[in-house]
Amino acid sequence: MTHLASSSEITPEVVARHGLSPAEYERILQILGRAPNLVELGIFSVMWSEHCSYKSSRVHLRKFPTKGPRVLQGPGENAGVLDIGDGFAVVFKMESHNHPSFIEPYQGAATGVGGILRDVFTMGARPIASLDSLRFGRLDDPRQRHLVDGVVRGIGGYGNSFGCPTVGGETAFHPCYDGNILVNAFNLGLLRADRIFRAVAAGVGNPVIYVGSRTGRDGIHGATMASEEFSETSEEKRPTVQVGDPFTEKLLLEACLEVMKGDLIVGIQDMGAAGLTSSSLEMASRGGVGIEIDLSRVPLREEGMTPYEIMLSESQERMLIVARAGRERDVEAIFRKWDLQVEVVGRVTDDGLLRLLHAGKVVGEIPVKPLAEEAPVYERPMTRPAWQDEIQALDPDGIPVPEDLGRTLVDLIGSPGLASKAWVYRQYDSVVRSNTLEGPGGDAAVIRIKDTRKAIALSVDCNHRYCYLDPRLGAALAVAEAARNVSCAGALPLAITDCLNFGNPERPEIMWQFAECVEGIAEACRALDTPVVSGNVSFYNETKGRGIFPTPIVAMVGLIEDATAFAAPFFRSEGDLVALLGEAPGELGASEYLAALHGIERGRPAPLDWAREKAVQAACRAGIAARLFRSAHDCADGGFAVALAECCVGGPEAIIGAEVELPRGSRADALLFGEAPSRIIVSFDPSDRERAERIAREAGAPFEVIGRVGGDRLRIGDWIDLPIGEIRGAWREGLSRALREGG
Amino acid sequence: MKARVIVMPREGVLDPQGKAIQNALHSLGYDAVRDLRAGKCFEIDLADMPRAKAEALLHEMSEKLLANPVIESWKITLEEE
Amino acid sequence: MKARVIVMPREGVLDPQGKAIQNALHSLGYDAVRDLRAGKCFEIDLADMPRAKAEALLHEMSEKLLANPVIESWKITLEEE
Amino acid sequence: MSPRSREDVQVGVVVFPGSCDDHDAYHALAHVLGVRARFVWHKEESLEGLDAVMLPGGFSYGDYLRCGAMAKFSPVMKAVRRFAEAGGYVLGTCNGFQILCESGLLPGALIRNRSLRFLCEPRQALRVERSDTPWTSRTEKGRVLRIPIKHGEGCYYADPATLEALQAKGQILLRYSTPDGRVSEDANPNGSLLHIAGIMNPRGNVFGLMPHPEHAVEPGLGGEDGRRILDALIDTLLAAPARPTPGRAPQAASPSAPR
Ligand SMILES: Nc1ncnc2c1ncn2[C@@H]1O[C@H](COP(=O)(O)OP(=O)(O)O)[C@@H](O)[C@H]1O
Ligand SMILES: [Mg+2]
Repeated sequence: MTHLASSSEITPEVVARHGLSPAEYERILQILGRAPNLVELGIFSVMWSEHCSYKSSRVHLRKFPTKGPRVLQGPGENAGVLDIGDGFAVVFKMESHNHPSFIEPYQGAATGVGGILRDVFTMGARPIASLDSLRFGRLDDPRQRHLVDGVVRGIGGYGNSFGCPTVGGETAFHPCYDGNILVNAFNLGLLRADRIFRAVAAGVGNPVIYVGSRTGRDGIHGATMASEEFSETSEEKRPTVQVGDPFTEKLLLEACLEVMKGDLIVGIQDMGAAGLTSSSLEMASRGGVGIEIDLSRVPLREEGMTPYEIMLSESQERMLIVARAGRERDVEAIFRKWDLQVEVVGRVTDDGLLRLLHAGKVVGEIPVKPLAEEAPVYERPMTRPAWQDEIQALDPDGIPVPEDLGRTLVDLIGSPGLASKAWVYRQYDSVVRSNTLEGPGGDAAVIRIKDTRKAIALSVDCNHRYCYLDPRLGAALAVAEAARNVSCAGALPLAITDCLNFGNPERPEIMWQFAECVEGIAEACRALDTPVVSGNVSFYNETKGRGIFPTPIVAMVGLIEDATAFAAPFFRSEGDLVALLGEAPGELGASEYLAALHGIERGRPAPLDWAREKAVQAACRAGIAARLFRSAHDCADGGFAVALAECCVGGPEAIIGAEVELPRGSRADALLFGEAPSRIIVSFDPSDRERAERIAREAGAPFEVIGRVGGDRLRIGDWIDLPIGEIRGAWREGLSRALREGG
Repeated sequence: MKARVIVMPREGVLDPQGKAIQNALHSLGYDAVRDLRAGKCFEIDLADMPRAKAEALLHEMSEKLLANPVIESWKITLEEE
Repeated sequence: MKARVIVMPREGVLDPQGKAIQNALHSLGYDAVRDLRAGKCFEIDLADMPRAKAEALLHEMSEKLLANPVIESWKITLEEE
Repeated sequence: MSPRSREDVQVGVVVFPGSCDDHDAYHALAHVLGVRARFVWHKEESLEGLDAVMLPGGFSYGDYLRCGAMAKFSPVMKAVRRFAEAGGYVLGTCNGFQILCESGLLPGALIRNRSLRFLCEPRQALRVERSDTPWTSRTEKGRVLRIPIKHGEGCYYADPATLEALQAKGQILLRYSTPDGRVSEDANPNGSLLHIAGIMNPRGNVFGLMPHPEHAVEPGLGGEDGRRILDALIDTLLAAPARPTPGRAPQAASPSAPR
């Protein structure tokens, strides 16, 4: 194999430039029994990058509960799959595209959406709902406003053209994201439970087929870029930016679904990060076989591309298929019909090697199994930060209660983080596919499943401040909030996917935050019986040594058995009674109120009582299923007062006031704006009061009627009394004003 | 004075728009089209100033706003007076 | 041979994009910009043929596909060889 | 033979590569309104057996040039033109409207929204301008319909003479309005001239609109106001004298035909 031994080019510098440590390089030498050539080194480099190998996170992720009666596919495939009955299953996953979006917001976000869509339709599902979770820095910086604009356009530009509705998400701002924005895209698809496709190669001699767009020099080493900190030089190092082509993706979707209808293919995998490299290796590794690919047959967009470039290109809108021998023509005909590239580039072999040919020569040969199984796994050192105790200490006595609490409410609800996100989601098609029972604007999006009585409810959540102040509790609260949001739509929470965004894992403090957050999610998922079926880790969200707050984003998928019974998030009728499920203990720590109005990010989030949380959610679902509750909305950022105000002004049209009393007990600002979990505001017809009380009692949830819907003012005790129009104005305009004027 | 800034996708950057238009032209029978790239054109009316200054200004504006330097390059032409 | 087709909104047709860019330039302090119109540019590589024929072809392609005559006008330039 | 019952009515839904609301149109027609729907692939050249054709929303051929610019050359559009010339009913929603304008089957053009942003408004208010047409007979002049819009290029533009003709001939069927039926700049979501949301041709058999009636046919999913338009079309088809056969032009349906 002399042709493979031309390794004089592999100097220690070249190894380092590929992000491989000397120890990792040693391991490569052992696996190959010789020095790699450049193509092979490139392949190891991307496969063993943090992004592809999960080498720092793997030991922790094992703690997640991943099984359950409905789980048809847990983590490890392109996306997780849940059985929803009636012969249907849903496929979903979330993924980050943080670094590319910072460099080129439109294309970065667009290709992020493209990537997650492919993950879902690779499994045979038609994508039916997208969510997007976004974090930006301070809006007084024009660069951030430009990023917001580009990211939102990019998500819309791709999703709208592709024809999958974007039905919800979250948008938050904090200085910790100034140098590292977060763009996490979620997608959910629908398929028949007995028609799941997997990314596996099998059947020696079966053809390996390349389909989709041509390969260009896009994003070479994107995966390694996503595994490094930003620095001054990353501007120069940047690869050709990937440009999304949603039209081709849409054709690819239709063609793939058509191919999957017949008995034509064995396995299929999208070419995501690390393109042809990871798709071929992962398929071979799952099938326990080898794959031989002739790179001369890969359709190229540019002339003179080398095997190295072809293997590492991250051009979008491509897939790799292992077809049944003899069915090549049928596969080709379908992709041609959709005007896509289709080329038999190789075949499945029995020697367990990934063998690459180019111009008649072998240009690379790697044993598949060791590359996957002997990939490095690190138990990185962890330390609880020295400052953790300090930031958890809070002395409320030093914080004055504002004189004008009405003014405080208006200021809070008009701040970009709490104001309406309509500016964002109005740029997304939320209705295409005719399933959107509840679009963006409420607690959870609700998507009906045609041909059944069912609907799916979706919510994506995370409070980054909670996670900074107490990573374990904060992450658990993210799961609890996502579940609560889904329960507010009347849905039973079933399972989650997550996207864990953190700083540099080589720093022990970051690794501690990560491990704590994973524990928190695991604990919450066990408590709520909602397994983790898929997920994604994004490390190195750090610029010049400054990391983001730990930001484990959680997306919950819930099921509504009878889609005709679900509640609106907003008050609907004058005269309805308002009740609080749960209690108002009045805790100030970690609140948006402290951060936004007093500039204090300290204390601890209010503790979670799982029994209470579950009881409150169960009562809410039962009240909705019994068609008692006309509205249900949880108390989250901004606490009780903000939630109540949203019930009044959040509806698409009519706005409606309310009058409520809160039991006194603690200081007024804590009662109004404290962020204790496990609370839901519901409304119902007065004649249903006793039934409502009974439902809450049976579920074991605290329940208190606190007031009544009606009028054109919002009154809370003798603290707040405001015309509803004033609140509405601040809430509606808050975000667009900040984007226009900054700050 | 009249100026024109033409902004085109950089070499090597995927140009789905150009590709789609080229395909459409081919299917209309315009086979003489060997390649097509699609970009933007800005026609600008500028207050009178020395040519060198105008050019510098146009470059600055292109870099800052008219083009996206990560994926696009630009050309400037100033009309002769 | 290389050709360029520039497609601009017709006089009098709304050009919200041009206006928005002009406003943005003003807010960045580029007050020398008196007017700005935004259009498209197509750079075309054409098989060799007589100039007159190439021009006719480009006009045809523009009228049929590259521009919408209801709202847009176009200009053609052929590179000197 | 004109269809006798709803189940006999055959409506074609054209599928261009890049169409997105084709499935929605099919669903509305076949599963909600109870007529027979058939997908028509963009390479088909015949519309035989169809009573009406719908050009759905989406991004035909990616819409990378101008919306609808490439679709107008597809084989199916030649057939649609012949179908329309023979008096067949053609409905274009959103991208379909853009294609009809690009193809010259309707006057004017749709350009980028004034805001330069894509806009999705699930409950856009639209004022009905006349009810004596094949498309609006199930509603009344002045009534406000709530129908979703979602587009980036929906700003209707035409030169002054064309606008005048549209008004003079009563071709404007829907305008953007406030929920109580007032037409104003503030209520205009995209900057359309004369607040135009939908127009028909003088003969009345071709109707294009930016809103999506097919997305407003079920309670709980955008309301049922879109039904009024689709049901009116179905009424018209049930009353029509014959299925249009291109080449042998049947009597044109007059927009002011008594109903
Ligand atoms: N980036 C976004 N994309 C789509 N919808 C969004 C986005 N950001 C916020 N939303 C929507 O705005 C509403 C309010 O969001 P949020 O305050 O995060 O809700 P909650 O507190 O109930 O989780 C939700 O319906 C959410 O889906
Ligand atoms: Mg909520």
